Amino acid sequence: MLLKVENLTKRFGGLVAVSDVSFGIERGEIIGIFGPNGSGKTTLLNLLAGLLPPSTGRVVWKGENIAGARPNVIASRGVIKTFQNPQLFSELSVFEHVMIASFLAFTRIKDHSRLSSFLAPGKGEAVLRARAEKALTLCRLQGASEKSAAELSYGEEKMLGVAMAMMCEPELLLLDEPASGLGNDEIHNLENVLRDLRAHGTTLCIIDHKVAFLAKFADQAIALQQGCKIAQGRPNDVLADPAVVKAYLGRSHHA
Amino acid sequence: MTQVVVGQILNGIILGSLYGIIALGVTMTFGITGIVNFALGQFMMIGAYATWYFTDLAMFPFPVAVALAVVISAVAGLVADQALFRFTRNNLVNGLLVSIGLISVTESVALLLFTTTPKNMDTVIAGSWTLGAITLPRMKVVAFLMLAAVIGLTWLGLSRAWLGRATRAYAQNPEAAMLMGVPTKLLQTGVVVYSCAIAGFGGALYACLFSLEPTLGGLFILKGVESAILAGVGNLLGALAGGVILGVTESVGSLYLPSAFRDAYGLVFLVAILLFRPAGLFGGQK
Amino acid sequence: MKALWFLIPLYLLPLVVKSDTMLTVLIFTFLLSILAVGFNIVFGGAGQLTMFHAAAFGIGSYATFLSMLHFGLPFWLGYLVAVVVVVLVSIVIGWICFKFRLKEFYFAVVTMAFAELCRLIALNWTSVTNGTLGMLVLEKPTLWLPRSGIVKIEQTAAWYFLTLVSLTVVLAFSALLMRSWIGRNFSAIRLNEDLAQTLGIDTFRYKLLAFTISNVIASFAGALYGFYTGFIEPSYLSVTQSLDAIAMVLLGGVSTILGPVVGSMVLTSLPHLIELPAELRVAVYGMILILVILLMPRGIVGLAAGLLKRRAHAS
Amino acid sequence: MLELSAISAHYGKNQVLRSIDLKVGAGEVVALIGANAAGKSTTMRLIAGLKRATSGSITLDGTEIGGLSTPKRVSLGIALVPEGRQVFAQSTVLENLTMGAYHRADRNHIQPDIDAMFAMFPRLGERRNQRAGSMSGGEQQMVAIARGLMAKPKCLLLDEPTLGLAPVIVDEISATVMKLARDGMTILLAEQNAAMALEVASRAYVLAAGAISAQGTPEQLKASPVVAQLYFGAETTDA
Amino acid sequence: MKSLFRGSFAAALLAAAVPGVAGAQTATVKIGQIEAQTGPNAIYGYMSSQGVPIAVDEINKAGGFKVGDTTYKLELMALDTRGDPKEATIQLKKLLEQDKVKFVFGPFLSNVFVTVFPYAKQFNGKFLMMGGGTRIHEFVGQPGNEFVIRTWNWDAGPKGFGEKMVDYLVKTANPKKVAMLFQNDSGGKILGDIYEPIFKARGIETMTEYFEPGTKDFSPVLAKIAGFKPDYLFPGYSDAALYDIVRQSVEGNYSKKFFLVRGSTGPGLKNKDGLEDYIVYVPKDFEEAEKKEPKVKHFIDAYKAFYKRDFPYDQAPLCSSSCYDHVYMLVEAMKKAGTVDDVEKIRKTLLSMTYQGMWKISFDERSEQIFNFDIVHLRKGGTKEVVHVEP
Repeated sequence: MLLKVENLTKRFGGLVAVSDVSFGIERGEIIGIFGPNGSGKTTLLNLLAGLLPPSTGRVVWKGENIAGARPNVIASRGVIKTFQNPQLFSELSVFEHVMIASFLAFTRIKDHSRLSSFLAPGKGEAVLRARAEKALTLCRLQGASEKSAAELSYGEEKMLGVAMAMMCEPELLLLDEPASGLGNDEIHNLENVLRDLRAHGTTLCIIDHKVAFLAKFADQAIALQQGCKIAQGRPNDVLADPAVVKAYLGRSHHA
Repeated sequence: MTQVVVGQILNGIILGSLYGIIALGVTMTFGITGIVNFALGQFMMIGAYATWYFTDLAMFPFPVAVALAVVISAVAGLVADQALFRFTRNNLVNGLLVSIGLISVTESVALLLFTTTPKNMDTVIAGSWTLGAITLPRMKVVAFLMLAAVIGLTWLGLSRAWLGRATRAYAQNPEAAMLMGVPTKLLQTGVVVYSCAIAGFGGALYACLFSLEPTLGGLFILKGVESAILAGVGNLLGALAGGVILGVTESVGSLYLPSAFRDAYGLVFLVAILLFRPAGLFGGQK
Repeated sequence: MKALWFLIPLYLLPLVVKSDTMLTVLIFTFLLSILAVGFNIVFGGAGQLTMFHAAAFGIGSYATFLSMLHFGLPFWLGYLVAVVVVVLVSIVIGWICFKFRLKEFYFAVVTMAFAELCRLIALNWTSVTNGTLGMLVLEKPTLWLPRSGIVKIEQTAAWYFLTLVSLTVVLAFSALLMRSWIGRNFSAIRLNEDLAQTLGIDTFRYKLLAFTISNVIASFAGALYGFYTGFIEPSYLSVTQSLDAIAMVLLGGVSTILGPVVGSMVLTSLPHLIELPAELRVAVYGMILILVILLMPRGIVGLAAGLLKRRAHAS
Repeated sequence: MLELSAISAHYGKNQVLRSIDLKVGAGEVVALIGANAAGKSTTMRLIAGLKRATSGSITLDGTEIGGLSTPKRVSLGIALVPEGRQVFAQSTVLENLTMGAYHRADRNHIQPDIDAMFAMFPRLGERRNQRAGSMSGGEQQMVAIARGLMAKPKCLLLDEPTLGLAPVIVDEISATVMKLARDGMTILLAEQNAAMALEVASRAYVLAAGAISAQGTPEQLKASPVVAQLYFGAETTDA
Repeated sequence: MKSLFRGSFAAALLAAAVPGVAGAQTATVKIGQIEAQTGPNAIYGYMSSQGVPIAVDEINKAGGFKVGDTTYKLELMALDTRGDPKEATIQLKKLLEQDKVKFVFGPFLSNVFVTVFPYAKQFNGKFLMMGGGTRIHEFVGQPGNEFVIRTWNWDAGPKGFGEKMVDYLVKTANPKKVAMLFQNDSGGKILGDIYEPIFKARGIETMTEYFEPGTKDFSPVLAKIAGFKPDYLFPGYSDAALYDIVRQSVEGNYSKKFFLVRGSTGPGLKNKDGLEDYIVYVPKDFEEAEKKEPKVKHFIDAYKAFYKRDFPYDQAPLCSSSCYDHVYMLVEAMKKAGTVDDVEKIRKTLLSMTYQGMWKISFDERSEQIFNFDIVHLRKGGTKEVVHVEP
């Protein structure tokens, strides 16, 4: 088991945003977490990424509890999170944005001292640039590489967020609503990108409220409601779960 | 010695109310427009010079002069808001730099009009009250009462009256306030103008207490910002309390320690408060 | 690095301009540019609005001179002592500010408070700093040059080249830094601290680094400034000095390599090129500031870069 | 009463609404259903004046209001209960309600109206002096609705009133909406929760990717595959 | 706008590049002035820069002055340092190198003087600097520093006005304890260093406190001083602070007897009903002198006409008036020396002569000015007694 979440709970004052959630992720798997807005999805992801400390519970990454560790520590172990609404610099190009995310890749370049890269970028820089190109290609952004971030469509902006995360060579990529606000073409594109990522060997954990989108390629789905896990299993099974139907369509569907 | 200390505590409270009136303007402007109006001290300067001009040169009765001074500062505030601050809403750094530009311009105008020679207004209320070894100049006490009244009335107004409700609502949730029909642009302008007007009022009372120089605003804005932060930005009565705490710290501090370090006492206190209560002394938890 | 070509005409200028006054104006422009470059690294780079750089500037000049005075060190070794002092001070203050997660306005105010405390210490620790009377600096920096051996920097021309070379070095350093992994980490922090953390960046450490580097550069400007003017006084550490540098950076273009230099040119050199009565000069300074902030939100260099890009796109 | 014709809107370069036509007649409850980011909130914000349309017109009782500021529209009778409730968290329930009547000139009638609200939402009456921010989500939603009603609107806009609420509370909210409808209030309701929306509405529009993909009575829509597709189906087309 | 910044920088550059053009004008003597006309420390500098243009204007309107066969007019270049040593350095360079000015008035600020000193020293013998700054005292009269003379008489020493003032105080009031309260800047520190020994030598106990520049509320430090129970309070030194100190001291019942060596009668007159004793050094009691001395009356009229505003009697008009005198004094020295460009000769003439303008001005062996002054002694209710002192 790559990641194991055990009885994770997060309280904000009196509000329980995530309540006693447990699940596991296997290497190479795509896991989809869905639920209506306000069901605690984003909080859960932030707990995994270390942006919030959990109130109780454990997050076990490769056998080691990382709950409460600082986000950069968690990131350096290989768990990277994207943001729902990427903030970008209008004055920097797409390529430069990806290079901003190159730190972890940089630290992993062996036989290359940090000081020498400071004075003469040379080899290490070339490795990073190649990697950035690869991340952009993976995210279907190779053509926009020299564009300024201000010229991107919303879908491209979100893909750039994914490219920046991919630059960190994650073992587990946490995607926060990658499909929200995208048009149909963009969603198609995203689906293809996600398939590529899986082929690339990255384990994915995606949160979304669009069940259909997740159902297409997730190996495992988890439904959240009011911070609680209400169903888990194969996507189609979860979708048929009466509790899920109720959470989504109200009291009853086709009633 | 106790009486000396008590005397200085009282003096600090009085002085602190002057810091407080600027702090009130700083707090309100920051809450509603997202800028720190560093030029508020200049409006205090405008109010002070206007009061001096109307009483000593134009020979108007003092209350008329104060009213005119407040009007002039308010009008100046309106001009500054429409010409400058309107464009820097919610941009801290640009607001800061535009204020600095405005400081240079107003200081320059004051120099042209009044020169660097200090002005000293004719005494409005002479004499002192004595209580044992404690002597308090009457004008200082009156100034304190008036400033505290303005701050108190502002607080009351903001918690009770119609406009105040809008201000409070806006500070909590700008968009929801707009949905209630609060004319937000007007409100932002109104707050900038009001803060300039009360700074002008502070200036009018300042003119009754101290001598005037074109650079007087610079000192008070720093103290005002310190007081506002000390109390917790957004807290109106806290602005007065913050000013008073700063005033007392300085007054009592320079009694026991070298008075040349006077400004440091408040600063050390401020840093300590910010580190241990980042929301300020009276700020809620955020 | 391309930005450095901009400096070449300045190296040739003394061939044409013999005016000592003009060169002096430029020496001050260069010195204040260095200070602004330092500020640009922490603000334009890592997005932290510090108000401490003037204090670092002052500490740089005091510490360099005092270590020369008391330990008999030459200028450059004396400056090394100053670097140690500034690094220690920066780490302590930065540690406090960043540990307590002070941001934006609060960070600005607390660093300003620390800067004021430093100024008050310089002002009142009379036995060491000579307090308000300031310190006369009659020593000059020396340099070893090929052929000429050890040279004392005394004449205007010598100072011109020393300060210009210093500015070039600092600019080159800042350009290298900004495109290195450190600069990229700074950018990530400026973009979004949470994002930076999830990209594996220890934001606390890199903010501290940005703050320290910026202060060390500011102290370099201060050391040179003190020795050029020959007089060090507590007003070096004043808030006004900090604000001036901030104005330069925003005027020239924040987060650009050349912005601080252009801003310093406008605010330091320009007033000497325009004929104005005393009272109006202050007003004009204010007007320039207001107009640039309102009309060119990305500063002069930012605007120029934008125009160039647009033209390139159009063609 | 309220009519949107050929409304388009952009965020930056992204078009979020594509020529929307929408009508709400007096006394009608109209639902606008669609998935997240389909453009529901944008439509609501456009009507309230929080966002400007790129093209098209919005009329209220025949007068064009597309160019007016939000406060102006509020005084003309449009009240939006925004997504995420947006109550004044530091203020009490009572203050929130009073704030709702901010634009009203008839100050004497405010107190009776507040009493009426407390009669309608007894739970709010019990907690009139509690800070709104300290209440549960459902209670906050009620505060927001009551606050919107305090404006005495001609047309009440409800943006996702059931968002993130427990099913029991959702029932309560829909009961409230139905009661308002019975009392003759004109309501435009934007909802993700299609079942709830279709239960209370007399007419509904389905919004997908910024365009109206279907419209009709609840019965018609329940039968149509479009709604089910929205959440479960494969494609969201512009059909 | 009387402060003229003639010839833009660009024009000066051109002039420097094309030799001969700059030196082409005849029959003009350039005088420069570097003072803080604006900024927080501008009080003295501002007033100085007011006095000089009046004299220059008068001399030029009268057709200039004659040395030998040539008639010269004056050209004034008054630059505003804002109290910033950096600006002052640039401006002095501009004056000396580009405009080839040989006579510079100013500065009044010590930090400015100290900064420009090493540079100015390079021009020793080539120009004359006439400044009032306190710290000029440390440098004046030393070999190599002949370029500078100090336009203010020194406090200490047998001819120093400080000694004379304290003698007057001892004679009239015989105090046992004097408290000094000075601004925490170089001027204030130097005052403390000068006066402590002067009082000590007369058996008077002293206490010295400093306040931050810009202080407005003095009551804490006054309360602290009151604990020392001084007979007299000796506050310094600019009017901005004096008005506040005197008023707050009287109102707060801390000390009602004042002794001042810098400042004006203004603060005393303003509080005349509350104070008991107010002894102040003023260069001249203008209200009285206007009636008796035609030169003073002429100056006051000229001031009003030139600036179209009232003459500030109750302020410290010293700088404007003395700088007015200095222009005439310099012209007289040029006439006597028979040259306008032999700086050394003019300097020697200046130091050896006694100029009789509004003041009787001479110089001591250290090139420091000695002039007559008045002691104004105010008592409760505003009765005024003026003692003329001639060192």
